[in-house]
Amino acid sequence: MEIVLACCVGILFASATFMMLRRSIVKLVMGLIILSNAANLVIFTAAGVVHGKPPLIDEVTKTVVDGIADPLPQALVLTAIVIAFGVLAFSVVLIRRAYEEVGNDDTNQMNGTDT
Amino acid sequence: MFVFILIIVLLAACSPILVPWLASRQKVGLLALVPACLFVYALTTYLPAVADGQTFLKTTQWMPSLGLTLSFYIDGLSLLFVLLITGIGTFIVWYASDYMRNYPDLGRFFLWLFAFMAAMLGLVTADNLLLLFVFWELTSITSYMLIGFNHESEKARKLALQGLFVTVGGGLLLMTGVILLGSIAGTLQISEIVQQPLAAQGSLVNVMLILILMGAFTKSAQFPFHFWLPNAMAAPTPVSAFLHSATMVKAGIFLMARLHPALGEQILWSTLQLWAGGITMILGAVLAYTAIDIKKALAYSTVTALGTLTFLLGIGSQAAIVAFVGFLIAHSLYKASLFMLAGAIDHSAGSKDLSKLGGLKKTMPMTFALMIVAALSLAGLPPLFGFIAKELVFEAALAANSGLVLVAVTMASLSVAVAIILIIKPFLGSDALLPQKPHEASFPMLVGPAVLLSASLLFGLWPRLVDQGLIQATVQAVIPNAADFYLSIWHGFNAALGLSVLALILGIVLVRAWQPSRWLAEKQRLFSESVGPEAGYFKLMDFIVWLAIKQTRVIQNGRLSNYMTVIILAVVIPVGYTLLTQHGWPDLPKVAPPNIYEVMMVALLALSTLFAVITPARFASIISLGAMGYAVALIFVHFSAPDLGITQVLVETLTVLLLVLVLVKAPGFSSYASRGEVIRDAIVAILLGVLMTLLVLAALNVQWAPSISDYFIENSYELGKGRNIVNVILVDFRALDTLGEIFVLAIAALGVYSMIRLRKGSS
Amino acid sequence: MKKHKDILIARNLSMVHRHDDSLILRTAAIIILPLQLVFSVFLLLRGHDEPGGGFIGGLVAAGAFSLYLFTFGIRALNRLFWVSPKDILAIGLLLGLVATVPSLLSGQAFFTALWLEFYLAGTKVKLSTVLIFDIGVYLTVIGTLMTMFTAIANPRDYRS
Amino acid sequence: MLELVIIFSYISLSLALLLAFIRMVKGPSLPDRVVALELIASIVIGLFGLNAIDTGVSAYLDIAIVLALTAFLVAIGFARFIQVRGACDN
Amino acid sequence: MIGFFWNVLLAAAWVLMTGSFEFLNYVFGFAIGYVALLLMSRSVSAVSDYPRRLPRAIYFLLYFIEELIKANLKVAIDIITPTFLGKPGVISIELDAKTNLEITLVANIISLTPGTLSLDVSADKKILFVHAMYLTDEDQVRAELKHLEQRLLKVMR
Amino acid sequence: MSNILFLPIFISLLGGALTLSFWRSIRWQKRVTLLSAVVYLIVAVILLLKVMEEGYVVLQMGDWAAPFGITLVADVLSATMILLTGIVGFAAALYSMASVPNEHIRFGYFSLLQLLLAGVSGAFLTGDVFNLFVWFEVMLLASFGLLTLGGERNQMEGAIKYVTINLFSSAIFLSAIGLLYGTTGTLNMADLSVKLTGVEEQGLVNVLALMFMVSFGIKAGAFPLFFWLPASYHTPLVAVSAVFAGLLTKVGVYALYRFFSVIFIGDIEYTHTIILWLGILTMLTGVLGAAAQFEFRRILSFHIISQIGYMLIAFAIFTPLAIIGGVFYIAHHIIVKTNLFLISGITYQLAGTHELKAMGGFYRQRPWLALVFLIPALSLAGLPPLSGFFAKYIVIKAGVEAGSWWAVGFGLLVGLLTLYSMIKIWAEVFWKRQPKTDAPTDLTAKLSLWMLAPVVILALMTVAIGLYGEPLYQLAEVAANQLLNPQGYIDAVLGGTK
Amino acid sequence: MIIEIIVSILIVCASIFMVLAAIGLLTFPDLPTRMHATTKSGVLATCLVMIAVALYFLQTDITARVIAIITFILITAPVAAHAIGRAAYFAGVPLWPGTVKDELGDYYAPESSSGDTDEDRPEEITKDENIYGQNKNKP
Ligand code: NA
Ligand code: NA
Repeated sequence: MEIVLACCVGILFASATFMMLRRSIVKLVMGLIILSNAANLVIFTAAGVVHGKPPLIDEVTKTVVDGIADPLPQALVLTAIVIAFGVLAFSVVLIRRAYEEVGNDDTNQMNGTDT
Repeated sequence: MFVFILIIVLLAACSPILVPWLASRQKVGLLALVPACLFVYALTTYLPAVADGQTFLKTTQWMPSLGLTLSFYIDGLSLLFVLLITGIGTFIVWYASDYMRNYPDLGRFFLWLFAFMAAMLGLVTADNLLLLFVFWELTSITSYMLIGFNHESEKARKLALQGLFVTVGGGLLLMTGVILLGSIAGTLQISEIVQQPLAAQGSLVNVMLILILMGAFTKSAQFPFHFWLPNAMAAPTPVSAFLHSATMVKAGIFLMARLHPALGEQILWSTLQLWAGGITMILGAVLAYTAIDIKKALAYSTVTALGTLTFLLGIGSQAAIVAFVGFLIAHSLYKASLFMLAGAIDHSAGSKDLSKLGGLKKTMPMTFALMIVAALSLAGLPPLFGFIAKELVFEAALAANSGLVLVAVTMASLSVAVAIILIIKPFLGSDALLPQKPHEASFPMLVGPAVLLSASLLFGLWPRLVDQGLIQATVQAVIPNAADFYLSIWHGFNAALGLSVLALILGIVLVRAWQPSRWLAEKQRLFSESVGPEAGYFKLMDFIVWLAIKQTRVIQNGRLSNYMTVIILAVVIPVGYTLLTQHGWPDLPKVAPPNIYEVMMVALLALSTLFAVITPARFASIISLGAMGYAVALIFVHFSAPDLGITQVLVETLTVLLLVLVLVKAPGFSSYASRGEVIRDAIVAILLGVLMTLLVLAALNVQWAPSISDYFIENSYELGKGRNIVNVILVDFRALDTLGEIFVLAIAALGVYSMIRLRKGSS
Repeated sequence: MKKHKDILIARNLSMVHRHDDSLILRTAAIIILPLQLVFSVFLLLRGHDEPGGGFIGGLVAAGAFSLYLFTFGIRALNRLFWVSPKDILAIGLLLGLVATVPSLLSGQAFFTALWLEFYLAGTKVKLSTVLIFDIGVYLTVIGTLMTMFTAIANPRDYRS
Repeated sequence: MLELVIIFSYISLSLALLLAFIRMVKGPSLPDRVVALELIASIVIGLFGLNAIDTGVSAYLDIAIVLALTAFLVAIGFARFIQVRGACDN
Repeated sequence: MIGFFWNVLLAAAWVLMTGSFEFLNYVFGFAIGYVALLLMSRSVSAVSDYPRRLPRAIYFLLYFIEELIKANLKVAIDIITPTFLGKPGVISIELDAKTNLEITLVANIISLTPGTLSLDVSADKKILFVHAMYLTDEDQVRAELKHLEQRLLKVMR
Repeated sequence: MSNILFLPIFISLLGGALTLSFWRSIRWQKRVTLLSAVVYLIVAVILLLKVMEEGYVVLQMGDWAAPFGITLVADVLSATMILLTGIVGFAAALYSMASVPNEHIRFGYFSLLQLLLAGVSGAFLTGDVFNLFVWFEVMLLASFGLLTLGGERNQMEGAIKYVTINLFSSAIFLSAIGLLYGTTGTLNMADLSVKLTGVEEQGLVNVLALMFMVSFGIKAGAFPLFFWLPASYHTPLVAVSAVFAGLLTKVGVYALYRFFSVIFIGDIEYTHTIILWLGILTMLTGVLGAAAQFEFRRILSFHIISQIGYMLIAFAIFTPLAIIGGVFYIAHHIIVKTNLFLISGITYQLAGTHELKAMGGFYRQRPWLALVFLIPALSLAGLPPLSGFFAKYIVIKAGVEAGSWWAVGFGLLVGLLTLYSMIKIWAEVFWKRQPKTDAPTDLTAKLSLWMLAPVVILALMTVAIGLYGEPLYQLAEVAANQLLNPQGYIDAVLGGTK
Repeated sequence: MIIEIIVSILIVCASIFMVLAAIGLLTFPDLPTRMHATTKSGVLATCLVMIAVALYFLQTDITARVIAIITFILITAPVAAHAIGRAAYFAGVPLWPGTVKDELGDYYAPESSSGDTDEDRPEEITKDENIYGQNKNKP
C-alpha cells in the first residue's frame, strides 16, 4: 500500500508545483493547498502505515494492541496541517489583495519590485 | 609612537569644531604647530638615538588571536618617514590654512587631513604587518575623502573612486600577501621577519611576492596602475602636495624597503621591481614632459620618481639603496615644494595650464625664485640635494648594468626638461591672458617651499648633515649590514658626472622641442582612454555594471514562475543526481499490496487533485480540492489516524469556506501559458513528483534505528495521563510545537486582519 | 420551454434581493449553533483520551460561528461576540503561555505538566496545566478564525 | 459473512464516490458540483462508519460526527456565495 | 421541550442511582421517567402535554420512516430504470404552520421525504414552495404534503 | 536543567501576546515592546555568560528526557545568535517608537515584530528538527505579516514571491523531516547525529542532507534560491527591513551551520564542496545584483545575498579558523546590515525617497549622519579597523590556509565590489548635491531621538568590535570548536538519559 | 449472530442506496432532481450504516454517538439541500425543460405569468455591482 501512497505523493507534488508554476495567482494558491497536503502525506507515508490500529490506549485494559500505528508522525502531521492552514489563510487573502492592488491576476505583471 | 598617532587622531576628531573656531579668528595656521611639535620631538628625541644605531620597539596586544599587535617600531627608515610626514605636514597645514581659506567645510578638510596623517604615521611605524595593513587601508579611505573633497563635482567623485578602487583593490591583494607571508614566516612582526632573508622558495612564496608587490605597486602608482595618481589631482593642492607626492604614494615604496631585508634576495621580487620601476620611470617622465597642466606634469614627474625608487630597490645593491634613500629625501623636499608653488600659481592666477600661463615673474617674484630652486633640484643640478641624489642613482645604475643606465639617463633628461619648462612657461615670456589678476602668494603659502628648499640646499652643500645620521640609519634598516659611506657633492670627474651633463644637454634639447601641443595632449588622452591601463580600468568598471545589469535582468526578472522553475530544478537536479549516483533507484519496499478499496481511495485523491489542476473553472477547482481533502481524511482514517482525519475534515471545510469568502472578489482562472510553456512546466512538475515518490520509496526501504515512539506508547498513560497518545504528544511531550503552532495561527489572523482592513487611505 | 434563467431575468431581476434571507436556514442555524458549540466543548474536554482536543474543538466552534456568519451576517456575528475576536485570540495565547509557567514554582522545567486529580460526585476529575494549555489552544483557534472571518466577510455581502 | 458484506460495501461506496466525482467533474453548474461534494461527504461518513465496524475502533465515529456537523457548512457557504455572485463558475 | 428535558434528566438520575451505565438501563430509566412525568402532568402545567406528545412523536417518526423508505424506493426505481420517469415542477403549499420553528421543521421534513424539496417560504410565511419530482397528480402530492404537515403539527402543538 | 533557555522565546511570545491583548492602546503596546526588548537583552547577556561558563546549556522541555521530548540547547553559537537577536530587536524596537505609523501599530505591528523575534529565538535554541520547522513557520508568518502591513501595491507584489518561494521551501523542509524520521525514527538533532553515524547507505543520507540544504538555502537567500529576497526586502517599513536584513537570512545560515556540523557530517567532502560553490556563486550574483541597483534599500538587499556567500564559504572550508570567521562574520553582518537599513530609513524620512538619483546633499547638511553611515558602510566593505575587516580577514586567511583559492579570489573580488556599492551610496546620497525636485525636502529637519539612538548604538558597536574584536574572536573560537566537535553537543543533550 | 445478519442487511441496503444516490446524481436531468436523489438516498444510506454501527457495538456511548450523528444528519442535510436549491434557483440555474410548473416564479412575477419577456430590464444584471446596490433597497 505504501507504494501506492508514494505514487500519490508524487502526483500531489507534481500537481502542486504545476499549479505554482501557473501565472494566475488563484492557481498559485491552489498549488499551495495541494503542496501542504503532499508534504503531510510524505511524513505520514514515510514512517510506514498501519490499518485499523489507531494509537489509542484501551479504556479498560490501559494497554495497546501490538503493532499500533506510530503516533509521532500523526502528531507532526497534525501540527503541520494547522500551520499550513494558517499559512494558507494568509496566502489566500494575500492573493486577493494583490489582485486588488495590481488589478490583474498575472504574476508576471507583479514584477515592479524586482529590478 | 602610538601617542603621536593618538594626538593626531584627537586633533582630527576635534577639527570640525576647532577649525571653524580658529577660522573665525584667522588663526587656522596654528594647527600646524601640532605636527611641528611632533617633528621637533622626533628630531630631538629619536634621531640621535637612531643615528647611534638604536631602534625602538613598543608592543601592545590588540587581537592576539590574529597575531595583530599594536607594535610600533622606530628605526632609520620609519624615522625618516616620520620626519617627512610631520615636517612636510607642518607646512602643508600652514599652507592649507591660507590656500583653503574660502572653502566650505574647512573643519572636515582638516579632519580628513589629520586622519590621513595619523594613518600615515601608523603605517610607517607599524611593526606588525597586519597593523601596517590597517593603516594602509586607512590612508586609502582618508585619501579618498580628500581627493573627493570637492564632492559636489561629479568628476571629483569619479576620480576619487578610481584612486580608492585601485588602491583598495591592491590593498586586498596585499592583505592576501600579508596572510601568506605571515604563515610562511610564522609571524606578522616585521622586526622578526626581517631578521634574516626568507629562506623559503616555491610557488606559494612567489604568489606571496606578487601579491605584496601588487599592493605596493598600486599604492605607489607603478605601471600599470600609474593612472590613478594624476587623476587624484582633482584634490585640492595641499592634498596633492602631501599625499600624492611626499607621503601616501611612498607607502608602497616604504613597504618594499621595509621588507627588503627579508625578500630582497628573492629573484622574482627584484626582477619585478626592476621592470615595473624602469617602465614607470620612463613612462612617467614622458607623460610629465607632454603634460600641459602643471599639476599633471608634477604628478607624472612623481610617478617617475616613484618608479625610480622602485627601480633602485630592484637593483638592491648598497649603492642603489643609498641612492634610494637620498632620492627619497630629495624628492620629498622638492616635489612638495613644487606642488605648493604650483598651487600658489593656480591660486593666484586661476589657471594651471602651462600653455596659457606666462609672465608671472613680475607679479610673483618670490614664487619665481623658489620655483627656480625647486626645479633645479628636480633637474638634479648642484648645489641642491637633488643633484647628489641623481648622482647616486647614476652610480647605482652604472654599478649594475648598461641597460639600467640608459633608463636612468632617459629619466634624468626628461626631468631636466620638465624642470626647465616649469621655470620658463609660467614665469617668463609675455604676459598671458589669465582668468584673474595674479598677485604674489601669501606668506603661509611660501614658507613651506622656502623652508623645504633651504633644507634641500643645505643638505646639498653639507651632506654630512644627513648622511651619517639619518641616511646611514635608513640604509641600515634596508640593508642590515651596510658598509659605511659618505655623501659629497663633488665626486670628481667620473662617469656619473658625465651622465649628468649628458642628461642636462639632452634636457635642454627637449625643452627646445617642447610645444604646448593640444593635439598631443588630445592624442595622449585618446590613447589612455582606448588602450591604456586607465582605459582598462574604465572598461572593467563598465563591464561590471553591464554584467550586473545583464545578470540581474536575467536572474531577477520579476517572473515568479521562472523563479519557481529554477528553484524546483535546484531541488530536483542535485537531490535527484545524488540519489541516483550515490544510492541508486530505490527498490520497491516489501509491503502488503493494496486492496481495491485502498486503491479507490487513493484514486479519488489523485483524480480530484488532477481535476483541480486541469479544470478551467475556479470553483470547480475549489470543490475538487474539497474532495481531495476528504480523500486525504479517508486515507488518514483508514491508516489509523482518527485525530488526523477529524482535523483534515475540519480544516478542509474551513479552507473551502475561506476560499469562498475571499474569492468572491478575486479573479477567475486565467491561462497565460502557451502550449510549450505548459509542457515545460509539466515536465518540471513531473520531475519533482517522481523524485518525491522515489524518495519516499527509498525511505521506506531503510530503518536505521528504531523509532522513539515506543516511549510515547509506553508512557502516554502512566506519565502523560491520557489515552489518546497523539493528543498527549501534542499537549505534553511536544507541547512546545503546539505552542508555536497556536502563535502561527494568531499571526496568520493578524496578517489577514491587517491586510484586509489596513489600506491606503483607510483609517 | 424557454430557458428558466432567461425567464427569470426577464421577469424580475431583483426578487432574490428582495428576499435573500431564508427563514428555514435562519431557524435551523439557531438550532445547530448551540449543538455545535456544546459538541466542541465536548471534543475539547475529552481530547486527552479520545480523538479531539483543543484544536479540533476550536475548529468545530469556529465552524459554528461561521454558520452564524453565513446565515445572519457579519453584524449579527459581531453582536454575538461581546468581546472582540482579537481578545479571544489574545486570551487563548496568554493561557497557552500561562500553562507553561506553574511548573517553575516546583522547580521543574518549563511546560512540565502538573496534575490535580480528585473525585467529584463519584467522577474522576483531572485538572491540569495541560488542560489549561488545551483551552488556550481552543480559544486561539476560535479567535483566529473569527478574526479572519470577520475581517474578510464584506459587510455588504454578509449582513443581517 | 460480515467480512464479505464489508468488502462489498467498501467497493460499492467507492463506486458511489467515483460516480459522485464524475458529477463533480461534469458540473455543469456550480451548485451541481456542490451537491456532488455533499454526496461525497455523505459517502465518506458512511465509509467512516464502515471503518468502525471493520476495525472495531469506535473512535472513527467521532470523525463521522464532526463531518455530519460541519460538512454542510460548505453547502451553506456556497449557497451564500451563489446568492452574491451567481451560479456561473468563472 | 421542557418535558423531554426533564425526562432525560430523570433517566440520567436513574442511571446514576443504579450505578449501572448499560444502554438498556438508560432506556429503562427513560421509561420510568416518562411514567413519572405522566403522573405529574395533571398537576404541573409545564409538562402537562408532554406525555401526550411523546407517543405521537414516536408514531410520527415511524410514519416518517415508512414514507422515507417508500418514497426512496420510488426514486430508486426511477434511478434504475433507464428513462427518467419524473414530471418535476415547483408547487406552492399553503402553510398551517405558524412559528418559525414549525415552518422549518415542516420544510425540512418535506425536504427529507424523497420526491419533494423545500425551495422557499414566502415573505409572509404563508406559502411554502416545494420542488416535487412526480407531479403526475398535483393535487395528490399537495394532499400528501398537507397530511405530513398536519401530523407534524400535532406532535408540535 | 536551565529554565533561562526558554526565556528568550517566552519573553517574545509573551510580549507578542500582550501587545495583541493591548491592541486598543498604542501607548501600552509601546511600553510592553520596550520592556520586553530590554528584558530580552538582559536575558541574552546572562545566557551567553552562562554558556561561556558551562559550554552547553540544555533544557528538556516539560522534563521529558531527550530524545523524546523537545530539547532546547544553547551552545556558544546559539547564545551569540540570541544576543544578536536581542540587539537587533532592541534597536528595531527603539527605532519603531517614532517611525512606525499609528495605523500599523493598531493593526498589530508590535505583536508581529515580537513574534518574529520569538520565531527567530526558537530557531536558534531548539535542538529538535521538527520544532525548528515550527519556529521557522512562526518566523515566516510573522515576516509575511510585517511585509504586507500597510497594504501597498509593491508590498503585495513582493510578498507574493516571498510567500510562494518560502512556502515551497517549507514544504521541502517538512518532507525532508518526514523522510528523516521515516529512516531514523527520531527528531532530536543530537540523537540524529548518533543514529546517522556509520549508516551503510551514506548516499541516502546525502540525499536528505541536500534536501535540507536546499530548504535552508532558500531561507538563507543562497544562489540560485534567493529571488524572493531582493523582490521583497525593500518594500516594508524600514524597521522591518532592518530586522529582516539582520536576522531572517541568518536563521537559514544558522540552520545550515547546525545541521551540517552536527547531523550531516558523514560525507563532508561532498556536502561542504557543494556549500562552497553555493557560497561563491551566491557572493557573485549578490554583489553584481547590487551593482545594478540604484535604490538604497535594494542595494542593501542584494548585499545581504553577497554577504551570505561569505558565511557559506567560511562554513564550507570547515576548519576551525574558517568557522571562527563565519561566526565572526555573522555577528558583524547582523549589526552592520541592520544599521544600514535603519539609516536608509532616516535618509528616506528626510529625502522622501530611496532612489539614489533623487537624493543627495547629506554630507553637507547632515555630517554626523554621514559619519554614522560611513562606519557600517565601510565595515560592510571590509575596511579596517572596523568589524567587517576582521570578519573578512579571518575568512580569507582561513581560505588561504586551507588552499581554497577560488574562495579567496572571489572573496576578495566581492569585497572590492562591495566597497564599490557602498561608495556608490556614499557618493550619490551624501556627497552629491541635493538634486532639484518638485517637492523640495528639508534635509535639516529634526529627527527623533528614538530613530537616532539605535543607529548610533549600532555604529558604536561596529567600531567597538573593530577596535576590540578579541572577545568576539574568543567567542567565535569557542563556538567553532563546539561546532567542529559535535560530541560535546551530543553528550550535553543526551547525557543523563539511557 | 442475528445481530450480525441485521448489521449485514443494513450495510448492504445502505450501500445500495448510496450507489443509487450516486447514479441518480449522475443521471437525473437537472439540479433539483439530482438533489432529490442525493439528499434523501444519501441521508438514508448514512443513517442505515450508523444504525448498523450501533447494533454492531451495542454500547451505550456508541449508541449515543450514533443517535447524535443521525440527528445531526437529519438536521443539517435538508437545510443544506434547501440552501443550495434555493440559491441555485434564484441564481438562475436552468431547470429541466420538462419541468411542468413553476409557481415560485409566478409568485415573484405575477404581472407576467405567461413567460413574456420585458425588454426593458435585462441590463440590470450586467454588473455585479447592481446586485450589491439593490441589496440596500430591501423592503
Ligand atoms: Na522507513
Ligand atoms: Na425524490
